[in-house]
Amino acid sequence: RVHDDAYEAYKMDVPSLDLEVTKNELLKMYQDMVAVRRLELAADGLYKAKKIRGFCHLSVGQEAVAVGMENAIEPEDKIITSYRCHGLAYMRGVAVRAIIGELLGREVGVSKGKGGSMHMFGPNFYGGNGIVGAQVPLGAGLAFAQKYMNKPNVTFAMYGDGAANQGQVFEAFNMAKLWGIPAIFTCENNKYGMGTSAERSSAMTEYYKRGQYIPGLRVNGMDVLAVKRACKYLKDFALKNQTPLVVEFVTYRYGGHSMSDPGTTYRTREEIQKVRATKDPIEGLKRQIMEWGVANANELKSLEKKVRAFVDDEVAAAEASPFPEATRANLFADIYAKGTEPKYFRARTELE
Amino acid sequence: RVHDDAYEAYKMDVPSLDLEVTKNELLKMYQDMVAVRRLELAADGLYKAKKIRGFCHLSVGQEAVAVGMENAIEPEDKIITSYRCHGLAYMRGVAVRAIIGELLGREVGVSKGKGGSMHMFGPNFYGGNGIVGAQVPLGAGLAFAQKYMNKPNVTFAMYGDGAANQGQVFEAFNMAKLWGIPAIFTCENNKYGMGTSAERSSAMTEYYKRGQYIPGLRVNGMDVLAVKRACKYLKDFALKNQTPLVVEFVTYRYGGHSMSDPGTTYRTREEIQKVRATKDPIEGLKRQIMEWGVANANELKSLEKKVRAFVDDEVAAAEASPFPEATRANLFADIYAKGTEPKYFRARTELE
Amino acid sequence: KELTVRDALNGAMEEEMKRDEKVFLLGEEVAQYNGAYKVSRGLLDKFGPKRVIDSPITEMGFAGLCTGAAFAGLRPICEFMTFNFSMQAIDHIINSAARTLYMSGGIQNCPIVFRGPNGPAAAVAAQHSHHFGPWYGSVPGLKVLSPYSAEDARGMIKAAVRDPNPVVILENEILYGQTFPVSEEAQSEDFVIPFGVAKIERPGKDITLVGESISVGTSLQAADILKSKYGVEAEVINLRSIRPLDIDTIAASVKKTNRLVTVDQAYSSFGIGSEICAQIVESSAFDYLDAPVERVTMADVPMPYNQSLENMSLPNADVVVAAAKKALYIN
Amino acid sequence: KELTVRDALNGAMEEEMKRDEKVFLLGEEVAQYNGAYKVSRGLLDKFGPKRVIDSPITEMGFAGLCTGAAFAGLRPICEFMTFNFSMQAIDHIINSAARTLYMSGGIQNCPIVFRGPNGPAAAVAAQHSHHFGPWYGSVPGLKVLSPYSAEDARGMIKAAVRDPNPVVILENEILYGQTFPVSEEAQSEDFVIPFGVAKIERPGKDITLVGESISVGTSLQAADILKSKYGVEAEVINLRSIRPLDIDTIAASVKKTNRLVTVDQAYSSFGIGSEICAQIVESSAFDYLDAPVERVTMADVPMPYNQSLENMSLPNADVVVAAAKKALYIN
Ligand SMILES: Cc1ncc(C[n+]2csc(CCOP(=O)(O)OP(=O)(O)O)c2C)c(N)n1
Ligand SMILES: Cc1ncc(C[n+]2csc(CCOP(=O)(O)OP(=O)(O)O)c2C)c(N)n1
Ligand SMILES: [Mg+2]
Ligand SMILES: [Mg+2]
Repeated sequence: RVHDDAYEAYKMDVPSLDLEVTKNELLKMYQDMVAVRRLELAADGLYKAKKIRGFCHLSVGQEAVAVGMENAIEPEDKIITSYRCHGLAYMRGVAVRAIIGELLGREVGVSKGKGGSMHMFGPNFYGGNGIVGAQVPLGAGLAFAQKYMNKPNVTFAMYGDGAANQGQVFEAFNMAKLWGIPAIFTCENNKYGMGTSAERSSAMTEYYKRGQYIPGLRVNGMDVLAVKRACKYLKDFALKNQTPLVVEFVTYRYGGHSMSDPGTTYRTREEIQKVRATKDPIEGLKRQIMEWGVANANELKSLEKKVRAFVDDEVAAAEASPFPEATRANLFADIYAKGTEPKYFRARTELE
Repeated sequence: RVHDDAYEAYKMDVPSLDLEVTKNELLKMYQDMVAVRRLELAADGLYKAKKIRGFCHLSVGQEAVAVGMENAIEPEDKIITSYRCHGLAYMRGVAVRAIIGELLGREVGVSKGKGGSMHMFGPNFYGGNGIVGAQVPLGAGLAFAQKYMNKPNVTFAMYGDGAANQGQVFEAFNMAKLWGIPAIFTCENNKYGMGTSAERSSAMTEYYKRGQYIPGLRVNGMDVLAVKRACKYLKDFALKNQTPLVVEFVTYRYGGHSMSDPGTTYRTREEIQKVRATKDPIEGLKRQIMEWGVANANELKSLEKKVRAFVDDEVAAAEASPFPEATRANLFADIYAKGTEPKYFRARTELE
Repeated sequence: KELTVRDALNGAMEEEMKRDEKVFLLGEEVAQYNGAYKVSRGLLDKFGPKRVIDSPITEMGFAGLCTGAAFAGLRPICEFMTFNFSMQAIDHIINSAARTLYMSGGIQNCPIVFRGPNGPAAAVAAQHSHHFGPWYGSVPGLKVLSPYSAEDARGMIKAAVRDPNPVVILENEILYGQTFPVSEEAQSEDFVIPFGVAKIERPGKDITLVGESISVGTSLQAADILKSKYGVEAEVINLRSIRPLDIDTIAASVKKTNRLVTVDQAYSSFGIGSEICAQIVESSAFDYLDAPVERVTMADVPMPYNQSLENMSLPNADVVVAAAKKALYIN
Repeated sequence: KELTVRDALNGAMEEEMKRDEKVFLLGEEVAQYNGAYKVSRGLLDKFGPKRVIDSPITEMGFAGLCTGAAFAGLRPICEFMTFNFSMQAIDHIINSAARTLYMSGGIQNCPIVFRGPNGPAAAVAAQHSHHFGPWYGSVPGLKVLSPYSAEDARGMIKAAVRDPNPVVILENEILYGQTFPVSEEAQSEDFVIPFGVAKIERPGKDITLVGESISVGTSLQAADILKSKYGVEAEVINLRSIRPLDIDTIAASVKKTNRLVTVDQAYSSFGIGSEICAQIVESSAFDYLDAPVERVTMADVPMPYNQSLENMSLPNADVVVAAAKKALYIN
């Protein structure tokens, strides 16, 4: 059973709180969350070692969203998100070495090192987008295509509490509702944009209601079971009723907005500490698993060890892999689809 | 007293239906509406005579909005609207000859013939804007400035039912609400965009509610008294509460969207006829004026005659006035504020 | 056979929609209203509302939606009522459509066509007269086409719809109503115009005039005048492709004529003529130039409404002739 | 006195806000966070939330709001966290801010400054590396500035805030942290840099290098190498103003040196170098050119993240030296 206070609904019913979940599923989700966190912490370390450059946005604290979602849906459902995309890429099946490799700018990177932290793509995973809000109409388009092709699938179009004010989000709402598109607009409310709190950016912070004429659901995004249950429910609802939905996962990021932000100038250390201590998604699931007798502390510990070792090996493999060669061919590949390129690309001068 | 069914409110009270209005005010409004219609019909004729070129959007049928609004507010309040701007320009004090002169591309035109139908400006009237939706954040900015300068005034930022879906409208709502800006977001719902009915463009056609977290009011926009009463009420409310508001004037355009649209392919002639016969704003006020014994049919007729003669004279003056000379100086004036121009403007070639 | 540009566009879209179920048309007033400029006339009746879709007036949103649909494998034709309104949506055209293939290291392509009338029309003033050739033309990841004739229009729509990359087609409203002959070959269902290839519309030996879109017509008129008044044989090139730019054809012509005038309706600065000039200067044709390259462009002004000021802002045959005379040192 | 570009911008904004109550700063994270790149550090404390305003992430909306406020007589400084995001707001910059004065026949002016970091930074990939110089530079009604040094930054902010027209200031993130000397004169409260005037940063007689923004630094490095390795005296011009473009200063230099290399980080096509080249070809300096104009630009690629590919995409001193050698016919 999902916790009583996990949901708040708008123009729809809350999902039933009953949840059937096997032992293996529980352990799988635990494992997934541990893997995502380990992956992000590896990125954190590599960044501090100056092996990763530029932007790097971590999802530590928010693992339950990516993990609960993926454990509820099918591979054929689609997901699109913003730059905070490592955990989702992993859950959609991108190898750790391809994720870390991308951050390191290596050949093995999922985008051959051309995209970096913000731009990761995978099977039915459409990035990894750097322009705040742009991914929302893109996601509506993915769902439009699903409907056009009569697929029994939905798209989760994810955005932040800061992004939620972008006009194009409302434009996407309107089209999706008019045309009955099964897009699930997914607001990951982690309470802050960059340094701006939700209250200071948004005239209305009940993001699940901001579809106004679209049914919405608020979900405890720190509870992976609640997320999983909600995603299944929303998918079924959207498909059955051929309607978009808005879901708000209330969550929290432990770290700074990106690696250049200490994350402690616009909120107190106590606030962060309190969330960590009382709401951590990994700790929360651990408690449940033990309560339900699915596994004991030792078993979980050894599972964790295994996962960490796996992630660490992948990271090492990424670090050992080569950089793409700095050739004209590599530089100009992938601008156009293979075989359809213009005959000439200009480098910095016509000499090169 | 305003008609019982003139208002529908959202998150606010409807204004009291009592209205104090002098005989002179009633006659003034009657005169204004007749003048606006005459002006538009003159434009219609000149267009058909090929003296006006390009776009030309008329407001025939919608006169009560411009007239009711202006008769409720102060000159220091601000108005901004879209391309359908002739009536508003007139009400804000732009001379008929300057409006018609603009349409004719004459020197005497309010914008010296440089803007044409869509771009007319006047005292505290900020156009006349051709990009659907853009005027809404601009209007929020005008109101922002009023608040910044501690002025006891508001801005009416006007947009259509089609424009109401533009994302930047929602961005403006959000900022206005966050910062307590006295902008009155004013949706002129004339039921159609170009050829798209409100139902087909808008997932929710209760435009007065689309501020969601902003109070709203729906007003019978065919009733000039209801419009006048509403505008005063809204202005007072916005200033007192330092809040934006959304108002929807339900109205109707009799003609095509622009001169190139016959206006009868996406709606029936009967529909248009019915509105004309039962809801015409000029006829409506005439009935009230006679009912209340303010003036009789003959008196109104002679008033009309006078107004028409006045408009016709102005039109004739506009037609008699010269075109701007086709000189380099005229072409390149007004790109930058006088005295701050770059030293050189390039024409079509460096020879010219 | 003769066709207007409007009918050429319409027919080509119809054929491509028949050919591939994944092709759909979305834009403002494209369906029930048959298009603001009637380019999509009849398509709703033929293909129904699933594939011919009236959009709300939300350019950023629907350009993004179409781009997402292309990511998912559909082949959207996204119409802007005029390209002016693409200014609200340009972030999706550049950052979402043009850049994603590269950012994904080749994983995620985006087969989409953005099209609509571009540049100055008649008497529509500053906000409705922007020419987007240089802006879109500067962006790697895009292909940018600019049709002049009915054949151009037909072959470009087909090439664009079948291409796996984002393609921008900059049409011209004034040309919609103009009639052009259409060859047997161009009537084929599989007639495509190759990207990056300009067309010599009129051969000549004394001077090269490069026109873009409606300015090809202006250049042809100028060529007539140059011939009849001065006995000058101008070679007129229809640029056709703004990105990639076919500098080879222009350079070959310049090597023959030793003189170059460019004609387009974009602003001069950072404009089409500027780029052609810069590439010619860099090319082997530079040494063949017997006179400076002359650029004929839109004047440096927000388009005025008044007719005579508007006339002063746009290239016409006389201005092109004057520029050509300068390059030819004719007084 | 020495200042970083960051501090120069900060100080100039502070002084202008003190000078005129109508000046306010609005943008994302400009207030409580002190600016994403700390350019506005301390301004909230000094001027309070009425005049230093954190905006929601709604570029189109807040650019429009600022433009409206300028219509009403305020003097907004509208900061884009980076200019990349101005792509969502560009319609207001062009259609609302730049064109309204003309469309109103001179009635409605718009005294506003749009500023923020522009162009490539470091390792931020394709969506965060767009250089807007050519796009904004093409539009009549705008003035477009591009500071290199701390003096530039200081004088341009002041000139822009005091100008009654919309001004775009394209800063560079990498330069924010660089330190430059600031002359006595430039420390004056009323120090303004004139629009449309380039600056000779280093005089020379053998070749002209025109740099824009950070590429001025690249050009200066190249000039050092040219001098030490080849004994070549390069004249380095800091472009400073993209619109209007100071072709006179460049032409005068070319008449002296007979050779020209342009250096900037925008795309080459329809780019800064293209325009300079085209105007030089049209100018009286054309006949003085002893070699074709060389353009050094951003490579024609959506900026890659990987460091060595990124390095291949951006001009550096070696590439400039190579281009200069070509123009000088040095092997
Ligand atoms: C259009 C645009 N504006 C601004 C930015 C800079 N920016 C990147 S992330 C961010 C904050 C977004 O906050 P939120 O949507 O809450 O997502 P979170 O980072 O919390 O996941 C900002 C302002 C951007 N990338 N794109
Ligand atoms: C951004 C933009 N998109 C499209 C257009 C073309 N257009 C002009 S008016 C119009 C319809 C607007 O309808 P509505 O907002 O209801 O206003 P009304 O004309 O009914 O007053 C359209 C699509 C435009 N001018 N700007
Ligand atoms: Mg957030
Ligand atoms: Mg309407």
